Amino acid sequence: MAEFMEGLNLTVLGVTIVFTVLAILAVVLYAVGWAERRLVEKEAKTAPSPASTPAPAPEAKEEKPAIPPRDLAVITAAVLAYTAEKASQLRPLPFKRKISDSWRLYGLQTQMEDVEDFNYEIGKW
Amino acid sequence: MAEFMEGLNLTVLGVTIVFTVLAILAVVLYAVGWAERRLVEKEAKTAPSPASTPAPAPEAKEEKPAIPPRDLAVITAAVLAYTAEKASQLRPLPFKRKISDSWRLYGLQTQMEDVEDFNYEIGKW
Amino acid sequence: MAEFMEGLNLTVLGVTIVFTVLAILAVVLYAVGWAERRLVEKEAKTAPSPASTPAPAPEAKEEKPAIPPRDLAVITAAVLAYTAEKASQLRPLPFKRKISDSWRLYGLQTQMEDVEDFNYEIGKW
Amino acid sequence: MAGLVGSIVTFFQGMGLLNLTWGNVVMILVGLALVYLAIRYEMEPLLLLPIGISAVLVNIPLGHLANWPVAPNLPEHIADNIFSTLSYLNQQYGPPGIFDIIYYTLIRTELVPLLIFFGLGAMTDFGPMIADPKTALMGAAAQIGVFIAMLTALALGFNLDQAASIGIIGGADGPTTIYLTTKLAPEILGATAVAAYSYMSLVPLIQPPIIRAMTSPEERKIRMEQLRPVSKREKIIFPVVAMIVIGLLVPSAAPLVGMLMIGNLFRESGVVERLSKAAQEELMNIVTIFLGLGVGSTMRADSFLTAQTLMILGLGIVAFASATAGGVLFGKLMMKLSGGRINPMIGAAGVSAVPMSARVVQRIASEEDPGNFILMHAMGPNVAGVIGTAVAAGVFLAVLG
Amino acid sequence: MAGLVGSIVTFFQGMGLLNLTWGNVVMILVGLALVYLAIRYEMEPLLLLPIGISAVLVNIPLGHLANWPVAPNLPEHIADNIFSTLSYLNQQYGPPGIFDIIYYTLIRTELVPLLIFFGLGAMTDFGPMIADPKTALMGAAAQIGVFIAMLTALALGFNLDQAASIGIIGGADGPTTIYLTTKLAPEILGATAVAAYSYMSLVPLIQPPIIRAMTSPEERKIRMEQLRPVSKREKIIFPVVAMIVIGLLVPSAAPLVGMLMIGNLFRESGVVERLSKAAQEELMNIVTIFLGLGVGSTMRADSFLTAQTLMILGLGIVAFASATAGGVLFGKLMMKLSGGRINPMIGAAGVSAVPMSARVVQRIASEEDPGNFILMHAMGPNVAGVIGTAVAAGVFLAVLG
Amino acid sequence: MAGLVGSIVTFFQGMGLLNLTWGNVVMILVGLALVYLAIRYEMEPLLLLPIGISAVLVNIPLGHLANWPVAPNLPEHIADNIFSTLSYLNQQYGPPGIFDIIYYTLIRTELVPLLIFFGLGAMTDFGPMIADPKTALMGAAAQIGVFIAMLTALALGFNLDQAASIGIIGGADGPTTIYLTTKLAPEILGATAVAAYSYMSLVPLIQPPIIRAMTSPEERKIRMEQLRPVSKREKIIFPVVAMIVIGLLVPSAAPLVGMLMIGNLFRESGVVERLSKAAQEELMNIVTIFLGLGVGSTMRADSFLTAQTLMILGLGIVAFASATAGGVLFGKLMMKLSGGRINPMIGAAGVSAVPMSARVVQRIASEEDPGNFILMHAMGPNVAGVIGTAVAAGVFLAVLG
Ligand code: NA
Ligand code: NA
Ligand code: NA
Repeated sequence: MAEFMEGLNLTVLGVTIVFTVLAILAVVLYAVGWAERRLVEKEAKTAPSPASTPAPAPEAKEEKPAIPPRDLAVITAAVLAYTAEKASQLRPLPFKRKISDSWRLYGLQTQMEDVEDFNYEIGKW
Repeated sequence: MAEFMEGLNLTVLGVTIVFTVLAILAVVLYAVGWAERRLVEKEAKTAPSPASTPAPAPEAKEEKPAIPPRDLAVITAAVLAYTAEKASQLRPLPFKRKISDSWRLYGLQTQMEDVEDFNYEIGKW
Repeated sequence: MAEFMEGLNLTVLGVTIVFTVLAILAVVLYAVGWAERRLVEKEAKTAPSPASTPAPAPEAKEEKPAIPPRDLAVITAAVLAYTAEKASQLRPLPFKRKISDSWRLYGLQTQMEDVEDFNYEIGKW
Repeated sequence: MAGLVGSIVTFFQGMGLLNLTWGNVVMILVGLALVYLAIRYEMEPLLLLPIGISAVLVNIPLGHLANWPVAPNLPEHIADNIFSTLSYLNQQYGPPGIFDIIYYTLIRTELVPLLIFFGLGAMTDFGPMIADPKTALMGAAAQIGVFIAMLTALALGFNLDQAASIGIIGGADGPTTIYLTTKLAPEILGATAVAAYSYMSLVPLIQPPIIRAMTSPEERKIRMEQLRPVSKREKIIFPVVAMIVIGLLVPSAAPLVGMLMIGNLFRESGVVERLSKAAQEELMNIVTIFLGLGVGSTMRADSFLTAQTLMILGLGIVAFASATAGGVLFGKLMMKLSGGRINPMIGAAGVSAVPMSARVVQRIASEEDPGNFILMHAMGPNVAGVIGTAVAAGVFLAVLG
Repeated sequence: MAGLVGSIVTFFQGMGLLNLTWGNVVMILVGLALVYLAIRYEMEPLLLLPIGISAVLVNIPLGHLANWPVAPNLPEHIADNIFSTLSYLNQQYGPPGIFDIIYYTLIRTELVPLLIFFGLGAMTDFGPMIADPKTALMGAAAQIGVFIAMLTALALGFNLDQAASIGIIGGADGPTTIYLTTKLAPEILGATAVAAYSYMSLVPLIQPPIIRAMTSPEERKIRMEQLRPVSKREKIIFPVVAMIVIGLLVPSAAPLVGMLMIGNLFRESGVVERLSKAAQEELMNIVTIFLGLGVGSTMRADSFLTAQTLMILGLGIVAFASATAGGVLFGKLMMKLSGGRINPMIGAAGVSAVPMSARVVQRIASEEDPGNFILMHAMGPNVAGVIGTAVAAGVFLAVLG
Repeated sequence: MAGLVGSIVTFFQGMGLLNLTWGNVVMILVGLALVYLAIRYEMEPLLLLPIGISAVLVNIPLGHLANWPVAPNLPEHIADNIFSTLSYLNQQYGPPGIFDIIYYTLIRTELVPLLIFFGLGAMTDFGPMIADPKTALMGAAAQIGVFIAMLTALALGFNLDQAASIGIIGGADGPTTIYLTTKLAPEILGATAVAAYSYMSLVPLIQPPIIRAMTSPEERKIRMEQLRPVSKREKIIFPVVAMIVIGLLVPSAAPLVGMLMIGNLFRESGVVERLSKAAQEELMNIVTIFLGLGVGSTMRADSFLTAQTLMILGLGIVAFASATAGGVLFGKLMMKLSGGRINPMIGAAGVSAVPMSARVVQRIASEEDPGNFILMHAMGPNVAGVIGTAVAAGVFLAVLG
C-alpha cells in the first residue's frame, strides 16, 4: 500500500511536470515564432522589391504549345518502342567480365543473379 | 600417438555427425517442400480462376508495330545525337558553387575531381 | 627557462627530422618515377604496335550529321515537352500503397514527405 | 576405444536436444510467433523480427550465444560499475557470447537506445508542433496513460521500478521504454519491449473504438484552419531551445531529449548532410540490428515465462487505451476553450506512435467528412508526445533511478 | 646542450631502422607479397590486401600499432576472462595499439567473425539446396578433407587444437577458419587465415586436375534435369528450420549457423530490407576492414616465421585437394544410386568457396559438352558446404573447446 | 503526504536550473556560438556543429551525459591502463554517460582519430606530390610554424606537453591535433581542437595578407610548367613506400602515417572498392559523429574557461601565420635555386588545410595573372603538409610521450 501511495505521489508530480515542461516549451515556441515574424518584417523593409528579380522564369514554357499533342504521342511512342525493342535484345557478353566484389567476398556471397549471369548460349561467363 | 588416436576418434565422430546433421536437414527440407506443394494445391482450389484477371496486359503492346523500324531508328538517332551534342558543350559555371562536403571534411579530403573543377577558361571556381 | 631550452632543442631536432624525412621520401619518389619510366619504355618495346587495335571506334559517330540540326531541335523539344507534360499530371494513386520503412521504424520517423503523401483529392493514402 | 566412447559421450551430453526444457520449447514458439507476425502482418518488422528470431536462438540449449543472466545478482560494490560487472560475470558464467556482448556493452550502457534517439531526431520534422505550439499540451495529456498504467501495475503487485517501466509502454515509444526498463527493471525488458512494439503496430486497431466512443459525430467533423508555414530559421532554433529548456527543467531527461535534438539539429541545419544521412541510415541500421538482437536475447524461459509477462502484455493495452482517452479528453477541453475551433480527436495522436496515430485520426475524420484534413494538425501532438514521454521517463529516473 | 644531445639520443634509440630484425624484414616482404598477389592477380583482395598491408605495418619496429603478443602466457585465473586479460595485458605490455584493440576486442571475442557470418547469410541464396535437398549430402562429403588434413597435421606433430584449426582450412570458409583458430589455437591464426583465403582464390587451379583425374568423360557429360522453382515461403522457412535443427543437434555450431541464418532470414523475409542491406553492406564493409587489419596484425616474425607456417601452407593444399576428392567420390556414389542421373562433378562444389567451385564444375562440364548446364545443381552442394564446415567446426569445439 | 513532499524535494534538488553556474552559462553560450558559426558561415560544420552542440548539452547541470572528468587525477599504478581507468572512474564518479563512453573508449584510445586518418587516406590523391617530389620539402617547411607556436607557448608559461599540442595546431590537421593532444595534454583538448578547426576554416582570411606581404607581384606571376602524368602503378607504390620509409625513420608517427597510407592503398589499388568506399563514407561518417560529440563533451567550464584557452586561441593564429610564412620563405629559396621556375606562393599551401590553402594560392595567382594556373602545383605541398605534420607529431611523441 505504501508503494501505491508513492505511486500516487509520483503521478501527481509526473503529470504536473510533464504539463509544465511542455507548456513552457509551447510558450518559448510562441516567442520564437513572434521573433521570427518581426525579423521577417524587418528584412522585408531593408530589401523592398525582391519580387522583380525572378521574372525571367516564364519564358521557358512558351515553346510547349507549339507541338500538337498527337505528334507528341507519336514521337514518344516511337522512342519508347525503340527502347523496349532494344532492351529485349540479348545483352552482349562483355569481353573480359570483371568479377564482381560479391563473387569474391569470402568465397560465400552468392547473389544468385551473378551466378545466373552465366551465358547459356555460348556456355561462358 | 595418443593424440593421433584421439584424432581418429574425432574423425569418426565428426564425419558421422556432419553426415547425420545434413541428412536430417535434407529430410526436413523434403518435408517442407512436400508441405508447400500441398498448400499450393489447396490455395489453387480455393481460388479457382485467377487466370482471367491478368488479361488486360497484352493491349499495351499493340501500338508497337504501328511505327516502321526505319522511322524508329531515325527518331532515336536524332534524340541520341541531340543528347551527345548537348553533353559536348561546355558545362556552365554555377553562380555560387556550393562547396562540397568532401572539400570541407577536416580540411583534407582532396578528391582531385573537385580540385579540377576549377574552370580554366574563366579562371575561377 | 629549462623548459624553453628543451623546447629549443626539440625545435632543432624536429625541424631536422621533418626535413630529413620528407627529403628522403622525395628522393625515393624520384627513384620510383625513374623506375616507372624505365618500365614503361620496356613495355613499349615488347608490345610495339598496340595502336592498330582501337581502330573500329570511329564508325559509331558517322550517323550523327545525317539529321539536320533543325529537325533535331524539333524532335528533342517534342520529347522534352511530352516529358514535362507527363510529369505535371497528377501522379496516380498506387493501389495498395506499401508502407515505407521510415513509417514503420520505431513508430517515430516522420519524414514529413511521407505524411504529405496523403492524397487530398480523394481523401486517402 | 575409450577415447572414441569418451568423445561420443562428451558430444551427446552437449547436444541441445537432450537439454531442451519445456520453457525453451515455449519460448522458441513465442519467438516464432513474433517472427510470423512481423513477416505475415508486417507488425513493426524492423524490431519484432530480430527480437523474435534471437529469442528462438538463445533458447536453444548450450548454444553459447548468451551465457550470462539478464538480471544477475551482483555483489553490492560492483552493482553500479559496468566494467567490474563485465569482469565478474565472465568469472562467474564464462566468456560472453555475442548476445551477451551486445546486451551488456551496447544496451545496458544505454548507448544503443540513445543512438536510436539520435537517429530519430534526424528523421523527425517538428514543423507541425512549431507552427501550432499549443498542440504540445496534448502531447502532455496523453502521458496520463503512462501514470494510469503505472498505478494499475502497482495495484497488481509489481514494485515501483517495474510499474514505472510498464507504465511507460503507454508512451508508445519503443526506445524510451527500452531505456527506462534497462535502467530500472532489466528483468522485464523483454516483456516491455515486446509489448511496446506490438501495441505500436496495433494502434490502428486500438485507437478508433476509443476515439469514436468519446466524441460525437459533430466534434469529429470540426475542420481546422491551415497551419502557418514554418521558416528554416525556426526549425534550426527549435532543437537548440528544446534541449536547453527541457535539460534545465528535467536533467534526467537530458540524455534522451538531448540526443533527439542533436539529431534534429543535424537534420535541420542543412550543413552536415553526410552526418545527418549517417544518423538516419548507416548508424541507425547497424544500431537497430543490435537493439533487436540484444533485446530478443533477454527473452529466456526463466525470466519471460511468468504470470508477470502476461500481466505486462495486458497492462500494455491499459496503457495505450488510457493514453488515447487522456489525449481525447484534453482535446475536448481545448475544443471548449477555443470555441470549437480544435478537433478533439487530434489529442489521440498525443500517444506518439509517430505517424500512425496521426493517420488514424485523419482516417476517422475522413470517414465523417471526406473533405476534412486534420492530418498535419494531428502531427503536432504526435511529435510532442515523443518529448512528453521522454520527460515522463525523466521524472521516473529522477525519483527512482 | 645536454638536453639536445639527450633528445637526439632518445630519438635515435627509438628509430625503427636501428631496431629492425631479419624477422621483421622477411615479414614485411611476406606482407608485400600478399599485397602484390591481391592487387596484381585479384587474389581475394578484400581480405588479402588488408592482411598483407597490416602485416607490413606491424613489423615496423616500435610502431606502437600492435604492442601486445598474439598468444600471451596468461595467469590461469584470468586466461578465460577477456576483461581481466585486457587489463593484465595493458599492465604487462603497455597501452594497446589500434591493432591490439581490434584484435582483442573485436576478433578474439568472435564478434567480427560472427558478424561476417551474419552478413554472409544476408548475401546467400539457399534456393538450389532447398530445391534439391539431397545435394546437401555432398556438402557433408567434402568435409572429409577437413579430417584428412587434421590427421596429417597430427602426424606431422601439431597438437590436436592446432590440427583441428588446420584441418578446417579444407572447408574453404575464411570466417569459420578464423573463428575456430581464434578459439583453439590463436598462435597460428595468421597462417591458417592466409592459407584459407589464398587457396580459396586458387580453387580454379587446384580443383580441375583432381576432378578430371577422378571422373570419366562420360560421367562429366551427364546432364541433369532443371531444378524445380522454390517458393518465397520455403525460402523464409528454411533459415528458421535450419537454425533450430542444427542448433539442437550441434549447439557448439549454433553461433556460426545461427548468425548465418538470422542474416538469411533478414534477406528472405522481405520486410526488413534496410537491415538486410545494412548486414550486406555498411556493417559488412566495416567488419571486413577490421577483420583484415586484425588478422594481418597477428603476423609477427616470432609467431609466423616458423617451420609450422610452411607446413600449414602445405597442409592447406592437402585439405583442399582431399575435400575435392571426397566430394567427387561421394558424387560418384550418388550417381550410381540415382541410376546415372547425377553428375558426380557437382560433389566437388561441396568444398564451398561459394560460388567459385560451382563455376569450376560448370566450366569443366562445358568443355566436355557445351550444352550441359549444371551450374545451379552445383550451387546446392556449394552452399551446403558452408553449413557442413560450420558443423565440423562445432564438433571440434564441442570436444576440444 | 510526506512522500509527495519528499518526491518534490528530490525532484527540485535535481533540477538543472537550480544548479546552473556562471561557468555553465558561458560555456553554453560558447557552444551556441560555435553552432552559429558552423551553420551561418559554414565554418567546418562537420566538426564545429557537433562540437558546439555537445558543449551546450554537457554544460546543462546534472544531465548525466558526461559524468567523468576530462583529465582525472589517477592513482599512478592505473594511470597508463585504460581498462583499470574505466573501472576506477566508474567507482569514483558513477556509471559513464554516453559522452564518457565515447570520449574514453573511442577517443582516448586513439581509435577514432586513427580511423579518421584511415578515411582521409582513402580520400586523398597524392598524385601532385608524386609528380613533383621536390614540393614535399615545402610541406616540411610549413611545419616551422608548429615549432614557433610551441616556443611561444612555452614562453607564455605552458608546459612542454601543452606547448607541443598547441604548436601542432599550426599543422592545420584536425585529427593530428586531437591525436597528439589526447596523448600529451588531454586537459586542453577542447581548446586545441576548436582552434585547429576554426582556423582551418579561416585559411582564406589568414593566408592572403601574409602571402602578399612576403612576395612581389613578379614572383606571384611566375608560371609553372604542366605536371607530368602519374601512372596507376606509381600511385599504388607510393603509400607502401611512404609507410615503410616514414615508419622506419619515425616509428612514433607510424600509427598516423600508417593508417593514412593503408587508406590510400585501399583507394589506389582499385581492387577493394567496397572497402575504400566504406572508409570514406559509412565508417568515416560514423566516426566523425563520435569525434565531434566526444571532443565537444570535453568543453566543461572548469577546464575550458581559463586564460589558457584564450591564449591557445591566440597561439593558433601565431601557428597558422608562421606556418604560412615558413612555407612562403622556403618557396622563395626554391625559386632562387630553380632559377625562377617555381612560384614561391605554393609554399604557403604546405600548411595542409587541404585543399583550402591550395585554392587560396590559386586565387591570388589568378588575380595577378588570370592565365596562371598553379593549383595542381600547390596541391603537392598541400598533401605533403599532412605527412609533415604527422612526422612532427611523431617527434613530439618520441621525445615527450
Ligand atoms: Na509518447
Ligand atoms: Na565448406
Ligand atoms: Na599540415
